[in-house]
Amino acid sequence: MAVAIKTQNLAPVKLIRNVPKEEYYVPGHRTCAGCGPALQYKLVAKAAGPNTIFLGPTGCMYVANASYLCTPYTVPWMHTQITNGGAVASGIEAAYKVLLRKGKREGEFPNIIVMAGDGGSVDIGLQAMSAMMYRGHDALFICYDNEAYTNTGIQTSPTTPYGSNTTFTPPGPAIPEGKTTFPKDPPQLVIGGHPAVKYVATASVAYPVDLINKVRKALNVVGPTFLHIHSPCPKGWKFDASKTIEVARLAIETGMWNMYEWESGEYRYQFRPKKYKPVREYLKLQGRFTHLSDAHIAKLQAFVDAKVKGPGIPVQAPVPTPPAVH
Amino acid sequence: MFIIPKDKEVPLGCVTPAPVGEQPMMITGNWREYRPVLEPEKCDLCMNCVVFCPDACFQLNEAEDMVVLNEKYCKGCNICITECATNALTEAYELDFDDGVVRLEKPF
Amino acid sequence: MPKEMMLSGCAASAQAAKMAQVEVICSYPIRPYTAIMMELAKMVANGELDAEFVHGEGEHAQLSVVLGAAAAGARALTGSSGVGVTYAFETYSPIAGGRIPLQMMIADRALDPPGDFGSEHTDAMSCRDQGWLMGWAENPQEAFDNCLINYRVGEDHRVLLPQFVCQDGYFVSHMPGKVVLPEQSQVDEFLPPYNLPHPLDPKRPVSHGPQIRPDQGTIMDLQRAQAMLDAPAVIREVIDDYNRIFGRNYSPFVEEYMTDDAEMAFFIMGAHTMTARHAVRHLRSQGVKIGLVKLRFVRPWPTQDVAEALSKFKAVGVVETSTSYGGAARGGNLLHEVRSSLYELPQRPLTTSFMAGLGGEMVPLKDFYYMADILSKAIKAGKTNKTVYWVGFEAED
Amino acid sequence: MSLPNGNRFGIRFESIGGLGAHAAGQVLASAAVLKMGLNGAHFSSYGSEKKGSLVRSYVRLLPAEQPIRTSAPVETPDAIVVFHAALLKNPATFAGLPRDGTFIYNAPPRSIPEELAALPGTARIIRVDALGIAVKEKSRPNAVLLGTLCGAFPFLDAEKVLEALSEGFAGKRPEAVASNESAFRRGAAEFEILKGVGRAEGDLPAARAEPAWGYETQPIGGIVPNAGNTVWNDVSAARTGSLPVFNRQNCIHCALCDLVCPDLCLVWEDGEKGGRFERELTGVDYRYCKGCMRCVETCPASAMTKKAETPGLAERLRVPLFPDLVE
Repeated sequence: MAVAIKTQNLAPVKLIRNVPKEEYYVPGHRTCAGCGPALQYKLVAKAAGPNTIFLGPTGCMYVANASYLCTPYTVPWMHTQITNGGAVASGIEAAYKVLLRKGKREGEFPNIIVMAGDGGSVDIGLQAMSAMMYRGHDALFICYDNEAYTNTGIQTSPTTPYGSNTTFTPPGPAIPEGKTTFPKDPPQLVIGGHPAVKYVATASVAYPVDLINKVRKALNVVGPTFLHIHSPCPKGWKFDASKTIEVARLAIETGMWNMYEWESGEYRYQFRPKKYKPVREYLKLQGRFTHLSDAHIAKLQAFVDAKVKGPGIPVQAPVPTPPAVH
Repeated sequence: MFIIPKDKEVPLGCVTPAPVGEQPMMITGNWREYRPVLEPEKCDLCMNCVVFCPDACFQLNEAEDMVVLNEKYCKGCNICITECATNALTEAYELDFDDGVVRLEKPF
Repeated sequence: MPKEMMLSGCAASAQAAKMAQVEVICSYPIRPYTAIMMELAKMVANGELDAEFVHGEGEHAQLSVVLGAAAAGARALTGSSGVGVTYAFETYSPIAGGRIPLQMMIADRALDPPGDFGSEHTDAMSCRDQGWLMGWAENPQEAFDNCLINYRVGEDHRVLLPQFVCQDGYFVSHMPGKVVLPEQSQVDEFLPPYNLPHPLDPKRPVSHGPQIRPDQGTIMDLQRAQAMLDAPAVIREVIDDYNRIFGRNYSPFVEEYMTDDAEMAFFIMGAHTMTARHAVRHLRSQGVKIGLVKLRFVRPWPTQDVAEALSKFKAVGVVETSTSYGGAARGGNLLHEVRSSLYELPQRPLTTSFMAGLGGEMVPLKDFYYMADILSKAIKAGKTNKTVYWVGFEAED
Repeated sequence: MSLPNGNRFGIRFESIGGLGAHAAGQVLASAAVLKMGLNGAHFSSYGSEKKGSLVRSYVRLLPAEQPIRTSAPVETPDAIVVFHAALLKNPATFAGLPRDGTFIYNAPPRSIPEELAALPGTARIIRVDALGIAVKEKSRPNAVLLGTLCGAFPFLDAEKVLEALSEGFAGKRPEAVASNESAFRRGAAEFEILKGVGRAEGDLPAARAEPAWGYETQPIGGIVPNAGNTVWNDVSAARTGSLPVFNRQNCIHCALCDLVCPDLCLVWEDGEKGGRFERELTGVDYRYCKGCMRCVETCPASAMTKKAETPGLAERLRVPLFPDLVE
C-alpha cells in the first residue's frame, strides 16, 4: 500500500550564486514594478520546485498575478476565497492522503503551499489557517506580509504598523497618527497554540538565500508549517520601486522586522544587528509615515525596543488602547 | 444554442493551462520608462540581479557566461541597478532606444 | 443479497455515502444533520470506509475543505442544517462555477432568529440560485437513493455541478423507516469512479479560477446556465438506470398520486408529502376529486413536467415550507416558480400557496382538509381570494 | 401477526433522558417491521441532549399493507409505559389513554400513588419494579419494560423483540446481551396487575400543548421582554429518586451550599436581631432542585443530608424562593 507520507529532502542553498535557475513563477504578471510579494513568490516557487500545488486566497498575489485567463504559475494553482486558504489546503492534503493510499495517485506527496497575504492569514483567513495548523495537515502556510490590504488600494490590516497612513487610517487633526493600534504578531499566534506545528520562521526578501532555505526546511517537515515573509510594497508604503530590498534590509536593521526560526520550542535568530538603528532611519524612506510627529515616533520606538528583546516575550502596546466610543 | 465570440471563449470552469517559461498573454515590457543597461566588463556574475528581480527578467546565459535581460517583461523597477554588487548596471531612458516602447498598448 | 434495515434519514444517507465510497468527508456539528457524520465517523473508524474524515472548524470551512479535496480528484461529501447552510453561502458559487461536483447533504432546519431546531426548507431554498442541483426526499429510502442519483448526475461531464441532497429535519432525518440497502456491485454498476477533467495534479499543471475581464463574465455564467439546461436530459437517463438497477420506480421530476379525473391537487415536496397522501386518500373516500403532485427536483426546475402535470386541474394548492418575505405572492418561493411554469398555458389552473409546517411544526390531516376546502371554494368562485394562506392562522376565508 | 384492534396500535413511552426510552422505541419498531411483518414507525421528541430532561418516544404499528400515514405524536395510545414514577405527577403523562388502554409504570411494590386515580377505571394498570430488576440483572429499565410490554400484549412476539434487543448490543457489548435477556424475561413475568385503582370514566382526553404566545402577543423578533422568567419553570422532574433535606439545627449558615448550587435553590432571610448571623439559611426550594447533591457533599456541618424522595416529601419541605412570583 502506498504510504502517503512525504519523504523528500530538499537540499539547502549556500550562496546567491548557487540559487537554482529553474523558474516556476515566470515573467508576465501584472504586479507593480518592484513588488516585494512577487519577488518572494518567485523565490518560494524556486525553492519548492515542480511537485508543488499553490493556493491563492484573494489578494495581490491572486488578482495581480492570475489575470485575464493567464497565470504565471507553471505548477498547479487554485484561487481560494480570502477566508479559506487553510481549509482548501486541508482538503487537498486529505485528498492526496487517500488517493495515494488507494493507488489512484503515485509518487511523492506534493508540496501544498497556501500563498496568503496578511489579511488572508491573520484577519479574515485566521480561522482556516489556525484550523489547518491544529489538525496537523502536511502543508505550508505562507503569510507574505506587505502590511496592508493593497490589492484594494491600501487599507489597514492587522499587521499594518502603528502610525501608518492608509485609506482606512488617514491622518487628520482628529487622529493625527492615522493608525492608532499596534499590529498582531502572526508567527507568535501560530506558535502559541497549535501543538501539531513543529516549524515556524520569519523571512525577508532582503535575504533570498535564507528565505529559500527556510521554505525548503518547512517543506521537508511532515506536518503543518508557517512562514511569515516580509515583502515591502512600493505602492502601499510609498517608496521608490528600486528600493524594495533596501527598505526590507532597513526593517531588520531597525528591529521593525525580526528574523528567527522556531523549531519544536527552540528559537534561533538570523541577521540580528549588534546595534539597532533608530526607527526613524526606516520611517524616513516611506511616504506612509511622513505625517508622524516625534511623539508618535517615540511610541513606535518604544514598541520596537520591547519587541527586539526576543520573540515569545509578550509585548504590550506602549499606549492604552483608545476607549470604545459609545 | 448560444453564439460565443472566439476571443471571448472561456475554458470549462475557468481552468486555464499553466504557462511554460513565460506568460506571453501578459507582456509588461511596455511599462518601463528606464531600462537597465549592463557593462559586461564590470560584471562578476554575482547573480544579485538574477535573484532580486521580481519578474525573473535577468537570466544567466550559460553559453556566453553573461546575464541577459528579458526585455519583453522588464518593468524598469531598477532593483537590479540598486542591488548590483559592482555597479555594472545603469539606467537608460527607454525612448532613447530605437525599439524603445512606452505604454503604447493598453495594458488591460 | 440486498439487506432490509430500519434506518433514520441520517443513517440512510450515511450508508449511501459509504456505498458511494466517498474519499474525503468534512464534518461540523449542527442539529439535525449531525447524525450523518456520527455514522460516517464510526464507519471510518471501523475500517468499513477508506476515507479521510476532516473535522471542519465551521460550515464555511467544511465547504472549503471538500472544494479542495474534490478539485484535487477525490469524491467529497459534507453536510449541514439551518444557519450552517447559510453561513457557508460564500463558497456555493465558486464551487458551482468551478464545476466541482461535490455533494452537500442538508437536513433542513429553521433559520435563526430565534433558535429553532424545527425543520423548514428555507435554509436550502435560500441557496437555490448558485447552480447546484437540489431536491428533497420524502423518506429515508429516498434520501439514500437521492445521494447516489445526485453523485451520478453531478459527476457526468455533461453536467459537472455540485448537489444539495435535502431531507426534512426530524420528519425524515430522525424518523426510522424501512430502507433496502443494495449490493455494492449494484452501486458500482450505477456509479462510475469520480473523474474530474482537470484535477490539481503536479503532473498535469493547470490554474483554477484566475481573474477574468468583465466581458468574459457573461460567458462564464452562460457555461453554468448551459449545464443546468443540459441536466434534465441526464437526470431522465440516470433515473431510468437507477430504477432498472435498484428496482425502484421514481419518475425523474414530478410524481403524481390519485390525479386522474382530479379537479384540484396539492403541489408539495419533502416529508409532509406522506401525510398529504393520506389526506388525499381520505378526501377521495368522501368523494372529493383531489390528487397530489410531488416535486423531486427544485434545481433544475422541471418547467415542462410541472406545466403538464398541473395543467389538468382547476385549482392547485402549493404547500410551502419555506418563506420569502415580501415576495410577489407574499408567501414562499414555490408558488412563483409554479406560476411561471404555467404562464404560457392557454388554460391555467387557479393557484395559491399554503404556508404549512413552518418552524418544524407538524402538518396534521385537518390542515390538509382545510386547504382542500379553500381550493374547492376557489373552484366554485372561479378565483382565489388570496395568493397565500398561513394555515392555522387565517381569520376566516 | 394481527393487531388487537385490527388496524393500528400506538405506544407512548414517557421517560427522563438517559433511561433508554428512545432505544426501547427503536428496538420495538425494528422488531415489528423487520421480524414480525408489520409496518411501523418510531420517533422520539426530546429537547436538546440534556440528561434529566423529559423524553417521549412514540411507536406506531400498522398491518403490513397499510402505509404510515402521519409522523404526528401518538396522542391516543393503546399503551403508555412510564419509565420513572416522578412523571406520575405530570397529568400529561396520562393524556389520551382510552378506557380499555393499558398503563404500565415502573415502581417498587409499595403504596400506590394517588395520582393513578386519574386513570380510567376500566384501564389495565400494570406495575413492575423495572429499576429494581434492572439493577439486580445489571441491565437497564428499558429491557425490563420491553419484557413487561410483551408480557401484557401477546401479539408482540417476545422472542423477536428480544432478538432485536440483543442485535443492538451484539457488536458493542456482548456481555450485556445475557443480562438484558434475563432482565427482559423477568420483566415479562414479574409484573402485577393492580385492581380498582383508576376512578375516571371513559377515555382520557388527549392533551395538546396550546401555544402560550400567539400572533398578536409574541414580542417582535422573538425577544424575551421579561428576563429571567424561567423562575416559573419546575425542573424537579429531573430528580431521579433522592433530594437534599435541610436540618436547620446543624446549620452554621456558612453558605458553602449556596456557592456550589448550580440551580439557585437555597432560600435565605435576615438573621434574628442581635443574633450571631447577618443572614440565615431557611431551606430549599425543590422547584429548582435537580438532585445533584453538591450541597450535601460540601456541607461541613451535615445540615444537608441525602434522602430518598417519597411522593409529596418535596412539597412538604419546600421553602419558596420567590413567594410573591410563584405560588
